Amino acid sequence: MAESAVTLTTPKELERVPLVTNDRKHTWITDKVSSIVEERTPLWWWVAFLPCSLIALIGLFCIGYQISNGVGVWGENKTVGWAWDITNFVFWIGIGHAGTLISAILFLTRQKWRTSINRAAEAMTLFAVVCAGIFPGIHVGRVWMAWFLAPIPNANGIWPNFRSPLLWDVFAVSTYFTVSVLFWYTGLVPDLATLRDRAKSRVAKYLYGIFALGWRGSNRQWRHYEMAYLLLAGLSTPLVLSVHSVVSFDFATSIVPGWHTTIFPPYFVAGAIFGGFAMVLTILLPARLLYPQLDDLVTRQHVDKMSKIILLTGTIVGYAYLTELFMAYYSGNPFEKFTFFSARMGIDNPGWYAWAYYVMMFCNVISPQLFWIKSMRTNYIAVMTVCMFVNVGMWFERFVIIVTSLAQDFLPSSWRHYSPSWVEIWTFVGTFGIFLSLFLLFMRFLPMICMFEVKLVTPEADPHHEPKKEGQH
Amino acid sequence: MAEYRKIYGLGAQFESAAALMKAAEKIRDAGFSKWDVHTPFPVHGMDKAMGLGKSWLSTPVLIGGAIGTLTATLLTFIPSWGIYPMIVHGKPFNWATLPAFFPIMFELTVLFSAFTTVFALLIMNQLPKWYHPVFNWERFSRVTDDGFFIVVEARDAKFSETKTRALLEEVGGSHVTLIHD
Amino acid sequence: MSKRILQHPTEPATGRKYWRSLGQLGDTPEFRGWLTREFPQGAAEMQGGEVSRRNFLQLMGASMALAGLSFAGCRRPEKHLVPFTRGVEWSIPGKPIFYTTARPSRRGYAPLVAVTHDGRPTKIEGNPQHPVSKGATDMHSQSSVLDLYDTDRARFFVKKGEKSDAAAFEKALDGLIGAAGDGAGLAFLLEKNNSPTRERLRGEIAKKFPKASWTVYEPLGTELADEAAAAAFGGGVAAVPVIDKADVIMSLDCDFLGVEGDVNTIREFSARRKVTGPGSKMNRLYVAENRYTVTGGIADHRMRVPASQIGAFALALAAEIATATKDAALVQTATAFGTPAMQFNAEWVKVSAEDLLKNKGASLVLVGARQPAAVQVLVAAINAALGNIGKTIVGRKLTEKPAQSIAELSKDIDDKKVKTLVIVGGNPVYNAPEDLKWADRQKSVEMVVRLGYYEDETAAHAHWNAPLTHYLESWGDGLAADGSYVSVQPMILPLFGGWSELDLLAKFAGLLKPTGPELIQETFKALANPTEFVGAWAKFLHDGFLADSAAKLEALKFDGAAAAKAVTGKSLPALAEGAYEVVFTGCAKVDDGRFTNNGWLQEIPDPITKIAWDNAALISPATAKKLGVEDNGLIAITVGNSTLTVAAILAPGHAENSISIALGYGRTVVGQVGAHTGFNAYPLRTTASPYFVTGATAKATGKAYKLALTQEHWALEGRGSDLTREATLEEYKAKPDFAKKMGMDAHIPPNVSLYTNPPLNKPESLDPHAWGMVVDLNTCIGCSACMVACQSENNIPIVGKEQVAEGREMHWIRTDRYFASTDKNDADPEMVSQPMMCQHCENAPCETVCPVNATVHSEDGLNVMAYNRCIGTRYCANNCPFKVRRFNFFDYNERNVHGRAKNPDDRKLFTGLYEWNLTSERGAEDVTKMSKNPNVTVRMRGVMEKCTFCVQRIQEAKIATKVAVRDSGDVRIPTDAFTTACAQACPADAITFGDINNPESAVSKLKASERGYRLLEYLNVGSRVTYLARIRNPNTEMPGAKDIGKAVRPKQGHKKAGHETGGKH
Amino acid sequence: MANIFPRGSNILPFKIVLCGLIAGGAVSLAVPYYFTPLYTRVGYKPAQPIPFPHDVHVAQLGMDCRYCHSFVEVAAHSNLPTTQVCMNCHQGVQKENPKLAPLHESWRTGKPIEWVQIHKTPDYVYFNHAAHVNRGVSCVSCHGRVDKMDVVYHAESHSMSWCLDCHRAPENALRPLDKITDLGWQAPLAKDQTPKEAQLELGLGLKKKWHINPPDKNCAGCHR
Repeated sequence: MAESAVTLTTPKELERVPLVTNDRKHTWITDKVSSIVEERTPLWWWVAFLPCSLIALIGLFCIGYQISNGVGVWGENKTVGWAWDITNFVFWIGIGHAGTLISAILFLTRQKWRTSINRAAEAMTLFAVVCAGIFPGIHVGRVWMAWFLAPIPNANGIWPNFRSPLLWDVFAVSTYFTVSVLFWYTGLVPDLATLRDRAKSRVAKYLYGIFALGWRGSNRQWRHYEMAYLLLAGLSTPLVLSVHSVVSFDFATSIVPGWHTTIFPPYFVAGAIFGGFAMVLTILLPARLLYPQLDDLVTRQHVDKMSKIILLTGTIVGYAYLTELFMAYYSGNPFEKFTFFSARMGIDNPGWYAWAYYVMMFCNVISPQLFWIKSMRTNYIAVMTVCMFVNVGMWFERFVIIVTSLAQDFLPSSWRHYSPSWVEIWTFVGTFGIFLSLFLLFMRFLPMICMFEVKLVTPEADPHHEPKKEGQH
Repeated sequence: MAEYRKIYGLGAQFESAAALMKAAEKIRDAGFSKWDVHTPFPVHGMDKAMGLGKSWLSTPVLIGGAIGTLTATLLTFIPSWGIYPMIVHGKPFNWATLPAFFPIMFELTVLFSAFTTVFALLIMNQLPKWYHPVFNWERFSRVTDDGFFIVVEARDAKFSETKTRALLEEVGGSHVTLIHD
Repeated sequence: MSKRILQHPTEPATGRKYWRSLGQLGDTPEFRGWLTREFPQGAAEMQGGEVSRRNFLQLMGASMALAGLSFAGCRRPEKHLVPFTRGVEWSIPGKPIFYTTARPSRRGYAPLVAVTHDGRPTKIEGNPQHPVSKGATDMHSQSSVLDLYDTDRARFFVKKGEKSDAAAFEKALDGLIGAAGDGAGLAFLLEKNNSPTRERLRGEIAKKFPKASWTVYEPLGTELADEAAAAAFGGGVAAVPVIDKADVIMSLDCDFLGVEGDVNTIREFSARRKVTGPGSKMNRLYVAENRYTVTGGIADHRMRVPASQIGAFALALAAEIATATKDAALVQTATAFGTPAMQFNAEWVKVSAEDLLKNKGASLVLVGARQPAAVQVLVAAINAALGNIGKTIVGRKLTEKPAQSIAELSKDIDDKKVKTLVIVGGNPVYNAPEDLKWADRQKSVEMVVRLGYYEDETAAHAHWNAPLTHYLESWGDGLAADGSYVSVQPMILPLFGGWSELDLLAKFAGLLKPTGPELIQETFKALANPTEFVGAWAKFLHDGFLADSAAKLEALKFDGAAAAKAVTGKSLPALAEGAYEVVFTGCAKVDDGRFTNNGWLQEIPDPITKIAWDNAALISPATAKKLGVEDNGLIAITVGNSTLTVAAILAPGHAENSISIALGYGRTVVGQVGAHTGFNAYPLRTTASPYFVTGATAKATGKAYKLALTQEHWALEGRGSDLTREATLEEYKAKPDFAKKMGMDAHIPPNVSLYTNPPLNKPESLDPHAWGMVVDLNTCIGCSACMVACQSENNIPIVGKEQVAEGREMHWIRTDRYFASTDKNDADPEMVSQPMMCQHCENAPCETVCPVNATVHSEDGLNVMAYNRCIGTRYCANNCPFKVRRFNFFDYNERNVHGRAKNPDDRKLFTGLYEWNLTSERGAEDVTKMSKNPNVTVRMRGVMEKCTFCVQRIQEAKIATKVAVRDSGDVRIPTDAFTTACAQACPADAITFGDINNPESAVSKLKASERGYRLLEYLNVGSRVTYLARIRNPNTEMPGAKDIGKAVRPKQGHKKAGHETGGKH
Repeated sequence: MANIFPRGSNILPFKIVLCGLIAGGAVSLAVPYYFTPLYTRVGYKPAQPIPFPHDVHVAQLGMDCRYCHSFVEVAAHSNLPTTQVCMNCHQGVQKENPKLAPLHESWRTGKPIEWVQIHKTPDYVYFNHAAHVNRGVSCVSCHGRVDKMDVVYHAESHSMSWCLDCHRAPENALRPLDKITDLGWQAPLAKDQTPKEAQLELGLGLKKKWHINPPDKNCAGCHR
């Protein structure tokens, strides 16, 4: 776990803004966070959940429809073999980066402010990865043969192609999902024990009890627990960077102009953090509005810090966009130049999807610049607006990369427009339904904020009389 | 609770993490070994206060990770180089094809490590253990809220119901209670 | 057994049984009903007098598993193997047998070889021994096998819409014949066909019914050419161009490589485009035409002229030539015309005329059959003045006696002279000139007996419609384009028990209905006069033609006076200001509408417009602007009282104020395939102006129609120097290896690999083969015959118009067609065609991305595709720089595209909802299944597919070699023993396939050509397909000659120079 | 709080893990055994409409495989004999045997005998008999000792990896061409050789001499 708090020895002028405002006590934290789960289901929850689950069902119907009919119900064609499916996949997997990033990287970098948002962000990660996982699953022509992807010894004596970026994807995404679940669940155990101990109904007691695994907060357990958490954070950090790198390999290792770009891994990772944080804020800000009791835990400081990260990563992404253009120009390769300057920017030629490029540019590069202004970073409306732009922009980034590059590649004879079908659109909308439904269920049944970690960053958590201890963790 | 029950140990509650830490040091100094402190969150420095060393969880994780790397190496190389080499994109069958396998080697390393971490954690913490005598103590449910406890087990050689109760009260424990199994 | 060996029994293969379906074991009532239809009593015994040994033939080969799904075995369903009860002569289960035959067409019979598997023809190839075919075929021959298995064929004898049977039909005929007396009131309406047996039967009928009339009607006939030939050269003789003798060819609106040509003309032309080195001589082609045709596309100089200006153009040309040659006959003929307005570049005419004059006796001026006879006479005069008669134009005696025209027949009907009208084939209700009001006239005839392949528009107004047999089901004979006598022999019994044309005519001639080849044998005896009949007849069938039977050349003499007389008083067509001309063209795919129900042809994109499943009004971009219409916009064209609303498409290189519409679409009574395809332009045609009309008006309707294009984008985007390399002959001579250093290849550094690639086969290895292909862009005209050949060979499904519009056509080989121009507003862009198929890259980018190893490389250099391994990620297609991979988005083979919602409006609501979902009927019809090649897997939905270099042929050849060598180690396949379907079909010999490890093979020799280049070399994909750069042979003195080829291969600045407007259809 | 779970629940994790291990182990052993061609195909021995004893015809009467399966050397398919072929002998021999009633019935009516299929390759596999039997692969390699079978059964697994085993090491199967249909034939033993070594030596020699190079990486060898 992080270094001991240093409040005592820190000079007054350097003292940090408290992470939990209003000097809340542990019981207060427990009560407030648990109350979300324990209180009667609020009306707004049903109002939110029912449409979301309905949309999710529509999405599931579309998936079933697509599987039973064939990929042809989408709008893809001989030239544009991937479109919304992989765009959505990369979009969701990108969003799925924020949670683990907050839990792992910010943990390793001792960013204590992460404690109040990491749980929700991790949950969001999982749900986003669930949504992401749907698309590569269903985009294949023969879903029922997808087990060929698994390296199982078989009577055919044939193995998957370990050189294929798509197989790397299978490994990366499934590993990422698995490790994220483990990480998330490990973090949940002490809080589940809290709920277990507070639960009134027998069913809840049993259910929380089962999943709390009999946690009793003993120091002999905490000792290993903290080490495990540290190790998982240490493992997740390269993992989270690798996942989007591997996803970017799908494109970077190909030869399609606009895909074949060496800067993709860092560019994709930055984009993923960017989009992920925007989505975290998109979810957290309304949640905070609905649960005013969380005000002291999720503070303006959090929003401010996350906005700063959005600004940083947005600028990295913008830089990557410019680098791409420069590389295309400097390569002198007419196919590359065409893809970037004509197909994407629409300069001097039919850029079929140039509008998407400019939507992307505005949303991802221009709109976050607002966060240079401090007042904007703490203005929830402004933050929410920018985050919505970023969500849209990041989807378009993937759309631009995938569809624009494919639609107009080497042989002009094969250039082909693409437009989505209703099935594609509703499948994508449906994943939002799945995502939000899962998140609402999570809010309803699991502690949205990691109570034990928040308690840990309160001043009381520090054994005052022990000034400084060796940082063995 | 009418019938006779085996004694598990003595529990005491403390006000704060700081108080607990001090008390723990004393219990440690008193030479107890089968005892534990229970806190709502990890209290830093408690390991030392209890006389415990660094967690050795990282060792199995290292081994697990190494097995992961090895598995991935074999998994990728044996089919692609050994039992079913196929001409794919004009790429070689030999060691030069290694870079293509890095992603899978990396992912499996992480996967195996993570699984080892979690399973080793469960084993080392003896979890899941849904029944535990301390749960018989009503007050103990506050351990997941704001309660700080020390529980000295009866199987400790130095355990004596009266002396230990006195010691716990002496180090600042309140609600000292006999916990039955 | 290698493919070229023609196996044939000494005895003709009649009595072949229809290969029956897997459903046979089910023995359903439907099936039994069908059985009785297929096997009329005693049908199996038709063996020309000899005792048939095949009358017990009941089932197909032993190897085919029949599905009897009883779960007797607990581990798997029990299936049965059903052998013949008695062995079938010549038949080895699973081995194909090759028979020669010939396909009738109005241009003469195409000599063919039919490949039959277990008694069912599956593939058509050209007859390699016949000089007209030399193994090549065209689109229509290739696709004819699908017509055989067309589910919409006329299956029943229909009397006034009621199902009847053959016996009743025969009885009805007997009644008619008995009542016909001397034949007054009996009229025959037939299609053009040069079958000697038909001529013989005509004679017999004329003897029996001297007053019967005989009418031949072809909507796209040659009557104007015949009229001109009669005027210029006297009657009874046809003027035939000898294209390979001409050094300079001028084509005036004559698409002699496309709809007005055949395999023979293409080969004769391309023979003179073969360039083996800088010293090679090439012919030069000038084309003046109103729209881009494949002929215009390959031309060295092309001029856009409205069809109505061709006359004026010919006159201007005649003037130039007359001035130079002082040829009296020409002067006489030319001056018989008035002076028309000339709306074209006179310089162009002048310089090209000089070129023709320089090549007197070795030049050739061709004129389109659509042009007025007077213009054609004038062109004959020009040829005569150029000394071409007897050299590049020869005479051939007409074998058919003249017949009356449909207009004359109409008049007879009006005069109540026709009581019984016998219509054989054709579809006059659909395609007769509008002014004849044929449908009404046909209805007014007392008795109309029709023998038709479909129950079509004409059948709807006939009293009797009897099913006509396919040529693969019937005996016949005919004359090939060179006049040689060819045989037509059946491969299979009539699937639906129809009658052939000869059967019906024999009936009227009072002969017994033939049960075998006896009619043909009689003709054969008369024509060949063999000393020993049995052997000669067997050889005739085996070879497919009678040796040395090509028509003798007739002396051809241009009769100046007669010609002048013929043209005197004839005015040349003129296009009034503000009016439009409408040109009715034959469709490269469905011809005059006879192939409308052929799914392969419908789905093949038009070689020029790349429209599939429709026709459209082709208009120039400038005319479109004037009309205010864009691609897919509907325009209303009015000619006289008829108005046609038709979708427009902007056709680069089209003449202004001219509208071209392909005939053959918009049929109303047609099968599922042809329904809802295109627009019927026949109502705009009249007897007076059957091929083009002037004075039409056109206006945009503001509505739109969805055309399905396989190529959305026609511009080269300045990539010609990378993709479609070319040079002029002079540049080529100056720098023979120009193609090696063009585009990116001019400046990219060599590709260096970090590692050594795994070894592919070396010439000395155990398997010495390495497959490669060469495509000669200099001879490829883009006719797309290869596409149909490939579709037929490789079981490529038809996907239907909606799917093509979605960009999901499945063709493994395609012909890319680009237009390029240096000036973005140029109305005269250049056209390039490029066949594109899997390049079988040695470092194939598609392979590495496949997660399941479904596409990998074989040691002999094939990029192989294992369908059963594919899960359909489509990643390989994305990573293919040539975009040759095709994905089965739906179950195209199992769910019949034709069986979709009948109302097209229903389909628009939700794409696919009605068409492909699981509740829709699954399984192709049995007849459709019969057309499949058993050696190629029929792919299911969700898998990727692509050109395999006809791997089934490669494997068969390898196996055949191994079987032949047995315990010898020489497993090399004999040089060029087989080839791919596309290469085999190509009439221009533009595609060559073979073993590049074998230095003797044709492909190895061509690969060494300095014109060779590979596409996108900079990607280091190492493709196995080499393209030979196109060489243009422009006349340097022609206007604009120095710009030729510039647009296709911009020197610098890849984007700017080759940039064209929009480029999007 | 009181303990809500019984004391015995603590043993549950061990039970679960133990059961999981046992079940997992069982599944991973059962699947390769029961769900692979080695189990699903080998031993398939359906009753045929006529109980044709191969052992009698081949071993006792000395008939060659190719008498009935006459096109095996020229065609991809190895045909079943036509009724006519059977009748060549059975017009006279065993005429009254009731077991042969279906044969005579077939001969009389022309209705073919429906033999039950035993060896079946999937539709996407293009196996060619001629390519094998003409190049030194005996019938026995794939069909087992049919000459000893009273009722024919599936002797080998015919799975893809089984095919590949031989395609990668054809020397284990190659034999002189005149021994192809001699199912009991074994490579002659030199001194101190095991039959396996003798076959290997012979096979390697033939492989080299005949340029035997079966497709082992080339999917298109069997899948077109």
